[in-house]
Amino acid sequence: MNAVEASNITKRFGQTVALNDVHITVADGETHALVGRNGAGKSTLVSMLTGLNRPDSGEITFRGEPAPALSDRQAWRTKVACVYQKSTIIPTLTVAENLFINRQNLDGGAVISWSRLRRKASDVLGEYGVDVDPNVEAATLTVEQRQLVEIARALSFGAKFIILDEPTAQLDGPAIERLFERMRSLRAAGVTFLFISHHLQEIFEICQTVTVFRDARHIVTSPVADLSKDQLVEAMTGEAVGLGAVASRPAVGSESVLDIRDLALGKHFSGIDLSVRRGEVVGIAGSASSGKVELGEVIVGLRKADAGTVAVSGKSLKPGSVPAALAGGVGFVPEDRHKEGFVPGLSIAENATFPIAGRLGRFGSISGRRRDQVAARMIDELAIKTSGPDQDVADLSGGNQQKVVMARALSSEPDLLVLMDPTAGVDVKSKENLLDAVDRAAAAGAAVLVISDELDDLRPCDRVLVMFHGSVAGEFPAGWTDNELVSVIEGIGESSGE
Amino acid sequence: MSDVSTPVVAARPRLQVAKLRDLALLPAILVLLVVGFIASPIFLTSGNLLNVVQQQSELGLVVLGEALVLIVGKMDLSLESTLGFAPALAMVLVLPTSENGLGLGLPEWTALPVCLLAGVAIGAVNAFLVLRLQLSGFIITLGMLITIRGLQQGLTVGQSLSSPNMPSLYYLGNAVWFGVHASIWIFLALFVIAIAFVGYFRHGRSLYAIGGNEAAAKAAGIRTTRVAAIVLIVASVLAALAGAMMVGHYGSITANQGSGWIFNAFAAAVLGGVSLNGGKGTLFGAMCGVLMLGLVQNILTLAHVNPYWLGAINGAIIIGALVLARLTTGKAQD
Amino acid sequence: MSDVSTPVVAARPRLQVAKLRDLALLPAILVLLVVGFIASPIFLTSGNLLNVVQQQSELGLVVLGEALVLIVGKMDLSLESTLGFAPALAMVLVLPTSENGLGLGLPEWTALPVCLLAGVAIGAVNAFLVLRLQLSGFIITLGMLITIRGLQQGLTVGQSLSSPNMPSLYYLGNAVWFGVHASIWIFLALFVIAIAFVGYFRHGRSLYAIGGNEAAAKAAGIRTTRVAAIVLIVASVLAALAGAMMVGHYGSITANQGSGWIFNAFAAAVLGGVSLNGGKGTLFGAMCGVLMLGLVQNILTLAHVNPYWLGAINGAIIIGALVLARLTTGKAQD
Amino acid sequence: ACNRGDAAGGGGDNASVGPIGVDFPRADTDFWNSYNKYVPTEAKDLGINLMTPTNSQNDITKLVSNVQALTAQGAKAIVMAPQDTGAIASTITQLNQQKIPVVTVDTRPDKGGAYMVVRADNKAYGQKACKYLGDKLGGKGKVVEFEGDLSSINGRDRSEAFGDCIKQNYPGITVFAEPTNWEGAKASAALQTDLTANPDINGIYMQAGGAFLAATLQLLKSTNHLIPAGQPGHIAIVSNDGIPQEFDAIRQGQIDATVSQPADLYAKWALFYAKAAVQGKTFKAGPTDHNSTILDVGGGQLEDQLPAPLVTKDNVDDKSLWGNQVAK
Ligand SMILES: Nc1ncnc2c1ncn2[C@@H]1O[C@H](COP(=O)(O)OP(=O)(O)OP(=O)(O)O)[C@@H](O)[C@H]1O
Ligand SMILES: Nc1ncnc2c1ncn2[C@@H]1O[C@H](COP(=O)(O)OP(=O)(O)OP(=O)(O)O)[C@@H](O)[C@H]1O
Ligand SMILES: O[C@H]1[C@H](O)[C@H](O)OC[C@H]1O
Ligand SMILES: [Mg+2]
Ligand SMILES: [Mg+2]
Repeated sequence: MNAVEASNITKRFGQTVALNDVHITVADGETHALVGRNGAGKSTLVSMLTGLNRPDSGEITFRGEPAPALSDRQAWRTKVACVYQKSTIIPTLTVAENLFINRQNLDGGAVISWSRLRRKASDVLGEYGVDVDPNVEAATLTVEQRQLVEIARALSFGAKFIILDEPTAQLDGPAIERLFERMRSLRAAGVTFLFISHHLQEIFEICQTVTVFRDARHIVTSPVADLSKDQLVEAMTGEAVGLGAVASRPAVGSESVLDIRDLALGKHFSGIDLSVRRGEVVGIAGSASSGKVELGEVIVGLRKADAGTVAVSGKSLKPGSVPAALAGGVGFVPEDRHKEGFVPGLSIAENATFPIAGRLGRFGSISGRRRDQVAARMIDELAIKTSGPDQDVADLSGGNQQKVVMARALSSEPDLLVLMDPTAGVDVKSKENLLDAVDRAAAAGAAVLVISDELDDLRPCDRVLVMFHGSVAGEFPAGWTDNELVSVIEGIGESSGE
Repeated sequence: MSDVSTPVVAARPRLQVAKLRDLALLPAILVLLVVGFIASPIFLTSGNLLNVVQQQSELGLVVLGEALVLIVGKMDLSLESTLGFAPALAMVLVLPTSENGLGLGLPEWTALPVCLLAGVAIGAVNAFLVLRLQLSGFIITLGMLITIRGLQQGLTVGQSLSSPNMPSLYYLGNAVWFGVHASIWIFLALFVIAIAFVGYFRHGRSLYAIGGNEAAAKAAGIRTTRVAAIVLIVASVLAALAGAMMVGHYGSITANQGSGWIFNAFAAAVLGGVSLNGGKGTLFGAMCGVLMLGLVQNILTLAHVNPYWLGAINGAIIIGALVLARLTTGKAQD
Repeated sequence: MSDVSTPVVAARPRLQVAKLRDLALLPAILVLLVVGFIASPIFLTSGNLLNVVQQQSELGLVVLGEALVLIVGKMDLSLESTLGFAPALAMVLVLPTSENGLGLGLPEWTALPVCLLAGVAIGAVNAFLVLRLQLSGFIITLGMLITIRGLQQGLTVGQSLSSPNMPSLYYLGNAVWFGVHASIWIFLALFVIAIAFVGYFRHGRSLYAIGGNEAAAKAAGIRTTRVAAIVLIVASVLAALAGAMMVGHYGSITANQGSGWIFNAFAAAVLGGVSLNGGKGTLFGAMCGVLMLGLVQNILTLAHVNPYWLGAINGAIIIGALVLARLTTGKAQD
Repeated sequence: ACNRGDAAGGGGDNASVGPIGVDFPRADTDFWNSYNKYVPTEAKDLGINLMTPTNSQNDITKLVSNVQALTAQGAKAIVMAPQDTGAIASTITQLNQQKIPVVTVDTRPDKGGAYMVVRADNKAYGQKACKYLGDKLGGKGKVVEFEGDLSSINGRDRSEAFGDCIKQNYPGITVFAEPTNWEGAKASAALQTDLTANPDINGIYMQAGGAFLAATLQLLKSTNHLIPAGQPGHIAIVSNDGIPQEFDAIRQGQIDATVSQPADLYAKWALFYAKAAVQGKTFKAGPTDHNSTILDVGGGQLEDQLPAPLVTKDNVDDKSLWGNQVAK
């Protein structure tokens, strides 16, 4: 029996063909990976498989039965649970209610018992190791917490078939591990998964079968065991693999660009001192609670430090002011692209050029032609899959939106680049493009701070600092091994290079 | 609203803030009660306070409807016209031509059902235009506001309607139950029912989910269109019921009955913390908003403020109440 | 790379749709022009059409202001009171008590500057309350609407103000430049400037960014609070200027000048595709909205519709135009 | 092309005069509804080619654009009732420049230029109401006054005259002046509050029965204050407008008096003067043949002040009152 079978699915958005006659079959009880480059059509397929969108043509069956009518939402819910790539958390409701949305009357009783709901919510959150208060408004959660709540919700549902669209893109290592443990035990209990991720090692870790889409088409479906990583990448990109050939950068300069003295912010971190020199790429690793993201946000002015100073090229930045930071030569990628990364409704060109809008024409005017030129160059350099610079960012695939945010950070050719989780949701090949762009910026003299727990992001760094509970727990020059870094991130190891 | 019953230990501090937000108007209302008492000793008598509730009861039903519509993330401006049109339609269908009716001779008892059915019909048209055709709710219901008021004007040739012989329609706005006006009971009962519904029932909660994030609500299995349609219809029926209550209360329906009310309805709802962006605010807050507006009017009347400066003082009090609510809850408003 | 970035040629169609959306009202306006011509041969004369533009010029400035405020994601209801208050203040300061003034004897030429400064002041108060104190824009500017209208009523003791000896204030609404009313030139010029500003200038574009996603705009280095404050002030000044134009156009200021206008201002802006949620719509659309409302009135007048059914027909036309716009662009509205 | 105003058939003259344009100020009080109904009938009687009337719904800007459209379509004269009397000045000036005479009804523009104003003395309304109530109450008591819209000259005239008169002649009477914007619901709420605070209120002056009567009676009924005239506890009520419903209320002893503001004569004489203006006739100040006087109210502005009699139980059945002529 197949948990789901979709055949001859085609879907267009205006001129864009998102899915071109694709098929996928997920057998009962397996964990099936779906991979492909950004914009390949994975999320579009997910929206068809969960009844949010109707395919232009094609057929979907669950365990041999035709899919329910689109309007019958309740029926769809009995077939499949899903963690969507785009958040489906309702910000104005509490975490507890979000967990049990549309089933608040837990056992079908008429009246909702809020005390019971809260207790069950605590249980569920505890079970998945999610450390959030079930009574807070979901709007106050961090991206990672939001993601964990979504995962806990989908898994707690009791569904026999669960789709996870990039659940791990915003999670730190231990959280990913917990998710996988959970998935394994559910699979043992007979649950089927469709799993989407750009972290290919995860595919090999928990999936049995993999399907590859490329350019809206189905390329291959195969047991995971029969494919090497290189073969997988080749199927995704259509090119022979030459991964890992990192271009070498000129030597790090001597003048320091970023100088941080004794920086502190509430319970997040304190006593941080850090200097980054011209051409230097410094990684900052750490778990979700390490304070690394908050540190980045203080540097770029999204938050105001309680104490300490941040100076760029010798000039102190006005605390808590993004305009001051940008004027001081900072460019950055914020952690949450939906919140701070882009303005939906505006074009790629416009979103990518906000920081340099003043340079695109005379007397504060903007030359559309020059803006489109700049944007077209970025689209090319970062391999953004789009119909052109005029496309609304809201219509891009998740990974391509992330690239637009990266383009915005690079646009001003900043002296200091601060990148928070810059490759979240970006496919393997595009990740290379992004990291190449970082290299080029560094080579051109920028100082770069990469804040991430993605080992691939950290590998090209000249050195990596590891934060643990608000202070620097270790520093590693290039050439570290995954294990030593991870153990310090998780607070169980000693730093090697201090 | 999710924090209404038993407290959970860990939740203490946040729980308080959430509750505070719902109660944001209470300090302002308290201040008003004190000011009112200073302005006139009559103010705090139960007779006067019941007057205030009675005077606000019709607006209250419109606010209840509008608050539900806002929570589900939509808008309905046409409620203010429904208020006049629904009872006027019922009356012209029943009344003889000598009393400005159409002389169709419908039996008298049909008046109230016809009035409420008119509400259903208008709500359904709104739902069709806004949800099916996906037209902008603001402008389409503004168009409906103008159209429906125009229909009333055309049907009644601009006349106001009144008749001593329509007990069914005059009853609700006039009757006294257990020593208190029926309209007060109706107002309180409907609010209590609605508060319970959106607080303790899955379908009621779905209003918040839809208003908070419609795509997510849909993904969670909620029939968003159907729920929104029902809410739009219920709101129209509430407005029609309020119109019926007005007939008995004021003795007639004028061609411009309800004109300008939608402003007050929005004001009361938003004052009470309901957000124009959907998904936020409580019906209890909206009820406080209605009562507050009524208290302000009542105090201004009792204080015999110079009529030329009345408007300025009225406005200043509203702004003051908002600032007070902001200071006492410490929360930004939207 | 060949597989990722599809050639730019493919962008054409999307561009078209975006443009179509801005032009959504044009088919409706075209239909109106035809209907108008059938209704009366006078309709398509340049004299009549210029009348329509002149009649809409003051509302047009208010719509321009409100559209800017909506695009930046805020709301300002008080514009309709500013329209009357600002010129009234200027007049009472200048006029002698015999002409209902305060008799302070300010020189006549100060009238227009005082009027515009009153606009600046009101905008600044709004900005303080909405942006600094973070009070709900809808309800706080509704409070301001009531307060400012009340101030005018109090200052003028309900009288309307007019004076033959105030050329500076009467000039704009009265003058004719190159054979066409000055108010028409002003209306067109301000719209052209504003369209260019929000379309082709960095600071103008930032309005869309702030309205679309304020946090992202902030992260992109836009001083969101400052920009929003300036927009609120500019909108108030535009309303004050519109008020000054009304003085010359209608010969006086009445105590309820502008009453109900804010509804029409929202209607015109939203009709033209501006979203109440911010970040969306064009000023060209808003301008089409103003003109459309004027054309509808003009045609209804010329067609000698039965005055009792006028409202219903008016409303039906608005709804029809929306449906037409929806059908021709195929885009959902909000 | 095909929709000019109807040619009025019948009438005295064979050659009808016109076309004449009429703008209704509003259609939301029963007083104005009556006026609006009289206009076409009177026009027919006068042999006037009447264009389809427009309605400016209390909005001066609508009035101005209506007038522009009427003249664009060839109106030879305009009859209007600007509820807002300051704002209309420049429109009248413009019309005069185009040699289109204007007759205003009910209100007088703040500045001159109208060919004729057809109106009644609104100050006298207030005074009549004051005298009647003052005498009825023996100069003692508490009176609630429903004020009209303060931005309307009629509302202000009635308020001022009533207030001044009470102050001068009946110092023993306290007046609670309640702003209502001509809205019945506002009047009802204010009265309810006042009655609660002052159960000894013994008089009411409502400035427009067309707007306030139904709501007031309903409130008095539900609070057991509707006691027929002559019985102890009766609240003396003087109204204004003279609509049929007020007459019924007088007959039933629910209210005591009203000022009959002649809706029929407003329509008749306004059209009469409009016709005369088109025919090039001129008028001078002085008494008329229809029991009124034309006054020069300043700057050569002529105003025909029609009689507006006080109606009480004694003359409520007078057939000549317009309120007794309409089928209500
Ligand atoms: N609503 C929409 N309107 C227009 N185009 C869309 C829309 N949704 C998706 N697309 C387009 O469809 C294509 C497939 O998008 P999809 O989101 O399915 O990609 P994906 O494989 O999930 O990518 P990622 O790995 O970045 O999440 C993209 O080119 C995208 O731009
Ligand atoms: N206020 C006035 N001042 C001076 N002359 C007046 C006045 N009112 C009417 N007249 C004149 O008196 C004459 C009679 O007017 P009236 O309206 O009574 O005529 P009518 O013949 O009854 O009207 P119709 O022809 O419509 O039946 C008219 O010639 C008119 O010019
Ligand atoms: O001007 C007033 C008119 O005279 C009548 O009393 O109705 C209310 C107002 O329109
Ligand atoms: Mg995706
Ligand atoms: Mg991460």
